[in-house]
Amino acid sequence: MLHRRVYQFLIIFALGLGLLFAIKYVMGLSDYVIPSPSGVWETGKETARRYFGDVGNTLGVAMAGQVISVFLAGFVGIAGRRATWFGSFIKVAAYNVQAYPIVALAPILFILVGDGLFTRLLIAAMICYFPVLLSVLGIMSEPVEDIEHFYRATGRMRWQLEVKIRAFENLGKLTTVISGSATLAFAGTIVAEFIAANAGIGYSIRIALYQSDMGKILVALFMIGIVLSLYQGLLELSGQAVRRAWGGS
Amino acid sequence: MLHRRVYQFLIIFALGLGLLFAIKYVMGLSDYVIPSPSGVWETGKETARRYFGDVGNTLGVAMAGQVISVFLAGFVGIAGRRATWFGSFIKVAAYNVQAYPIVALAPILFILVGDGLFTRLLIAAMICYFPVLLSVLGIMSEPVEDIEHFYRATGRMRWQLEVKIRAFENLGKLTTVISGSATLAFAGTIVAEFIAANAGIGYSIRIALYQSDMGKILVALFMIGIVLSLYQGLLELSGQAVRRAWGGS
Amino acid sequence: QPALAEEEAVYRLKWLFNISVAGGLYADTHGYFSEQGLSVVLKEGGPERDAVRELEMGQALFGTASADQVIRARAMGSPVVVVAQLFQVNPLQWIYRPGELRIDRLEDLRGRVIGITYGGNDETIMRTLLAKAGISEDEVELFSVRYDYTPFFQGRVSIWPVYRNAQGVILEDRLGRAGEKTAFFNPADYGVRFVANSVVTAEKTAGRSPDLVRRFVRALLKGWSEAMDPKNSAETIRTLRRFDRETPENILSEQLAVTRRLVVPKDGAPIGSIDEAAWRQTEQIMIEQGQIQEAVGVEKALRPVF
Amino acid sequence: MRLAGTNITFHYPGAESAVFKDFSFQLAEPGFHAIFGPSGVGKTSLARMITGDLSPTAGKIAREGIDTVLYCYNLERLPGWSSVGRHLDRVTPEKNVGRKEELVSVFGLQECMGSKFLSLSLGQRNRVNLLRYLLQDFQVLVMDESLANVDEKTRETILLKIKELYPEELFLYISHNVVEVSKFCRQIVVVRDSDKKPQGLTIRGVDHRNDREFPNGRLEQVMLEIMNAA
Amino acid sequence: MRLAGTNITFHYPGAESAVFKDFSFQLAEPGFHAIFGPSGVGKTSLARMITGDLSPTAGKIAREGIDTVLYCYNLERLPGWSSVGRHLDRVTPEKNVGRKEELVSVFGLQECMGSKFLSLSLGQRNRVNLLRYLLQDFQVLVMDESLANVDEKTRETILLKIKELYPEELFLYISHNVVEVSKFCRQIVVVRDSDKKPQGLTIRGVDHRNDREFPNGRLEQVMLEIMNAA
Ligand SMILES: Nc1ncnc2c1ncn2[C@@H]1O[C@H](COP(=O)(O)OP(=O)(O)OP(=O)(O)O)[C@@H](O)[C@H]1O
Ligand SMILES: Nc1ncnc2c1ncn2[C@@H]1O[C@H](COP(=O)(O)OP(=O)(O)OP(=O)(O)O)[C@@H](O)[C@H]1O
Ligand SMILES: [Mg+2]
Ligand SMILES: [Mg+2]
Repeated sequence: MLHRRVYQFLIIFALGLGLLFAIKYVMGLSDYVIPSPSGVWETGKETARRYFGDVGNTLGVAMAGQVISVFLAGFVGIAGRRATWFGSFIKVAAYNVQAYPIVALAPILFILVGDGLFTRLLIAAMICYFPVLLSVLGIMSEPVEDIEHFYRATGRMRWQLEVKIRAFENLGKLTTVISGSATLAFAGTIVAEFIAANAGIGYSIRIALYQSDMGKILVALFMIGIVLSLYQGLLELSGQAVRRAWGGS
Repeated sequence: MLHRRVYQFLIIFALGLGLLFAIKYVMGLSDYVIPSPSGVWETGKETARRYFGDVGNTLGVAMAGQVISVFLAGFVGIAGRRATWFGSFIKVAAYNVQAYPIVALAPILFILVGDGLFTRLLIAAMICYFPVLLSVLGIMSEPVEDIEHFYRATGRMRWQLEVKIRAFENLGKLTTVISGSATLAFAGTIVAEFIAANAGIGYSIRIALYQSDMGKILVALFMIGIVLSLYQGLLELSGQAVRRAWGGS
Repeated sequence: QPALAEEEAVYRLKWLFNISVAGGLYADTHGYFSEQGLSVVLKEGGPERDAVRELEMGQALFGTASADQVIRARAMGSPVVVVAQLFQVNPLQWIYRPGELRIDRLEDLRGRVIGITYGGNDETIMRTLLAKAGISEDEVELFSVRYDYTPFFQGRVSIWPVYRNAQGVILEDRLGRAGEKTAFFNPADYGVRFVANSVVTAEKTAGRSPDLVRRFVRALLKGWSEAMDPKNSAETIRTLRRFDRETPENILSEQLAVTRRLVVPKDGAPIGSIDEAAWRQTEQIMIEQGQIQEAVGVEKALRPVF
Repeated sequence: MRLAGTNITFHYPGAESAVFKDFSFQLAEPGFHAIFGPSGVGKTSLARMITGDLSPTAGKIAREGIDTVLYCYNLERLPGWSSVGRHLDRVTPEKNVGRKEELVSVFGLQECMGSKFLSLSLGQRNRVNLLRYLLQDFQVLVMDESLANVDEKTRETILLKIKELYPEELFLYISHNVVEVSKFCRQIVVVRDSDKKPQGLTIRGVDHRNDREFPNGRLEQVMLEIMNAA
Repeated sequence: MRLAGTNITFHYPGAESAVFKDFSFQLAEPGFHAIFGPSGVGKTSLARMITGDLSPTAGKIAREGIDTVLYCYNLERLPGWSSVGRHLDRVTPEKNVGRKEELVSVFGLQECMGSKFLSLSLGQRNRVNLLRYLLQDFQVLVMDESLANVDEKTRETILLKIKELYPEELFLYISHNVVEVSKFCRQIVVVRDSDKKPQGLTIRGVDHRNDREFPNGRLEQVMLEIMNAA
């Protein structure tokens, strides 16, 4: 399954590259607009190692960011699942913070927490948490009557139990969203690096962009794709393992 | 319900502002780091009308982007719901495209589709579609045995029906995610405007950032928050209406 | 009378509508393009925009690009040529608080926290300056600059790169109102003349439609000349206000004054003159800094229209 | 202890006709009682009114000397993450642990304790679910087809055991099995179509117990009465 | 037409003991047959093997002259977006429209046609679900407690009607009601504990029909046989 993901990614990337090169040759564009295959190859040989390291660095932050964001989403989703005033308040807050473009928040963030790893983590988590939150909210606000009735009737219902029941009944959906959100954490970390860091692949992309070096960007995208496909695949496998272990369907 | 959202937003915004001002006075920061309350008020009076118009402009694009992204997510989610080679391929493609930071893709996008409203829409849709996709994938890949059995046993199952059944059974979750994704469409549009447009609140934020005018940014955030709260509230109301009309629980 | 069929041309700017594109806006609003039988669409630029690419893609006919961009594009075989040079002095300079430090000599940079945009041409320029002063990288602290100025505002960074004529004026004003003095560190004062914005077009356009190019450049430079003319100050500011609503009038007028100093050649040469020596130096710096592998013969790309 | 409904009218919002019109019943003593009637007549609805989940459109339900009314039904599920045995352990009050052991064996569920709920047969699910309710504190327990998917022999054993163990509680047993209802129940509230008058009739059943002689002939008589009523 | 299982062994993965050990049965004629046995003995599992949803660990199921085996059970639901009537219209083949009308009335479902499935009572849901299966093409229909929540009178009417309308088809009725099974079924496959030998016994039932005299005394005999077998 893992290797399938990787070669499927290779196919997709090859298709994308092919399209770009086709445009290049059909329109007769210079290497500045779209680098030549050999140019990309050369750039690749030069930068692949470095970029691979950068992506690794980014992956580390993304993973941490994802963990934070899943907890955050769980927390907000659980707090905001009820149709009460407080639930609605939490949701309004969560939604609004999300709507603010990170670039606009960045200055405020810098003032509040400075720059560095923490900001990077925070931005990654902020970008990643919201989609998870939406799913958690959807799942957590729908009762599972057949199971919950007993607990409610006998006065045994606690919020933890309610959350556990609903999570368990929607384990497949939750693991899909959580493992899928890895992608978002990744993208979020890259954005964070782009606007706020001095390390990671986002930072390298920024420099490549400033130098209008499309070849480097393509190499970076390739590295991101490969690493993400692997990480994503691993997450899905562990999602399945969780489902098996918890005895869900 | 709508007005509750709005005043809750006001409370949150006031809290945020209060925090900023507190930091300002505690740390003795000058007006150019964090503007004074009166400065923000002055800026507000000057720019509020204009920014409100900008946010309206952005909202229009965000709405269109959201519609596109919901369709896109539906399409990809339905195509990718099965555990087949093709399903997995679609998913790998969708996940990878998502992982690429928009800033890195932007130059390529500009080459392929030029600038203008279309790029703005495309970026907004790309940012918004993925979280919806994750939910759609989660929901669409889980059979509803009790209902589907009959159709499968009698050879009546078509993919449209399967999709309809699963969507209906998860209507609450879907409407939560879709109405929540408005937020993402909004954020996505702002990002798109930030890097690719010459209209909308994202564009104004960019100018304000460039001028390092925190006051203007705060006013912009305020406008975004108000409009988003309203839009979000309306979407939720219509989500409820859909659920009622379709006879879901 | 309006020409029957005006030729259409897209002009991709380097940045948003602001003081740095004053001449283009002036030419546009005062009908100088129409006078030349042209219908020009000015499009705003930004960091993700690249006029050189758009020339090749056919999405724009003219553009504004920085010298390093042009040289890099030439190095990669892009058929771009320079038809006019807008800034005689590079507006990219560093702001600092003279109360906190003095910069009279390059050596004064030693030990400072200096803001640079990694990958940007301020990095190239600063590294050249440091090399020139014999300051090694571990004798200063380079700070990666982003969208916002907070680190400078908070005093964590003492020298911060800005566009002298645009943000420079705004920051000067803002800090001034808080009672702080500001000064600017200009690399050109130390012999580093890295060329900034120029007007570019595709070789093909220059070769096949020299007349079109001539008319465009004539109109554009007329716009610049009029806009920079002190007697038109009020009119220039009025024009700018239509596009740049965010900047208050007093700031605009200061920006205009600064821009005038950067755009109008000191030696009485016409606005838009190409400073070939500066271009050669720019190319040389880029080679030294490893931005390009070898000389591209930049003079071949310079096609001054006048 | 008294559980009674007086002049109950009930109408589902949006439904055409009323489920209950001027319906009354009264159960004044603890014991094993039944609600009986054809499918769709309103038994579940009545039960939900008794528990308070539904409110009658008109009329009143009186609960005297009754603190807790529990309602259990045959579609309930146990959470899937732990085994049936662990679940029961968690929901059994300390004082009922002994009773739990006893019931598990009477219900024939010893072998299911290690299984997940999902891997039980329908009848096993029914029994597990009823069992956990019996271990709770209640004065009234409504069993809405709680044993519908259990075989007759097991069902009989279970009912007799319940009657033996819970002499002070009031049970409301909903089942479609006439014989069973007639044989085991003390009072049988027969619900009829809402246009019949009176809509409810209460019939005295055989109320068979382990410790009592089974009165011959009486069963057929009760069954006939019920049939006639319905 | 022949439906037979020979020496079936079946073991749920992970389960301790086998549900079936060397179990055989044979049904050689169409008609209304039953699978009977205590709760948890393996009736549903057997049914799922007959439909092919489960595969025996060892042994074989033979289906001769049988194209389509349908399986319906009491927990099925109809999609919630349309009324029961509309759903039935959509899934009824042209040629069976007349039959549909007839069955709706025999099943006592006329009043439910305009309702959503969710607002039906349990027994109404049972009936609606069975009804839609009866309108499909099949040679074998397994009814796994399909009428478990329906009252006896309605159930009887339904069973008699089915037998009248489907003389060529083979039904496998799973129910816990001994009387009913004895009275209406032709052959009754009694499933016993997997350590009994043989695990399966087939008993001939009364096979009562509308058009046949009810043989007095025969019913008690069959019931006794079944009880003894189980
Ligand atoms: N939520 C609802 N909305 C509208 N009508 C309903 C609803 N629930 C039940 N009904 C209708 O009310 C009537 C009584 O339903 P109820 O479930 O109480 O019957 P019941 O006696 O329990 O039947 P069964 O023995 O089949 O379970 C039925 O005709 C049913 O269709
Ligand atoms: N998925 C499963 N995994 C493990 N064991 C199972 C599974 N399904 C059923 N069993 C076990 O297999 C046995 C037979 O189950 P089955 O559902 O066939 O019984 P049944 O005869 O239909 O019972 P009932 O009358 O209660 O429906 C039971 O002991 C049950 O616990
Ligand atoms: Mg009922
Ligand atoms: Mg079963």
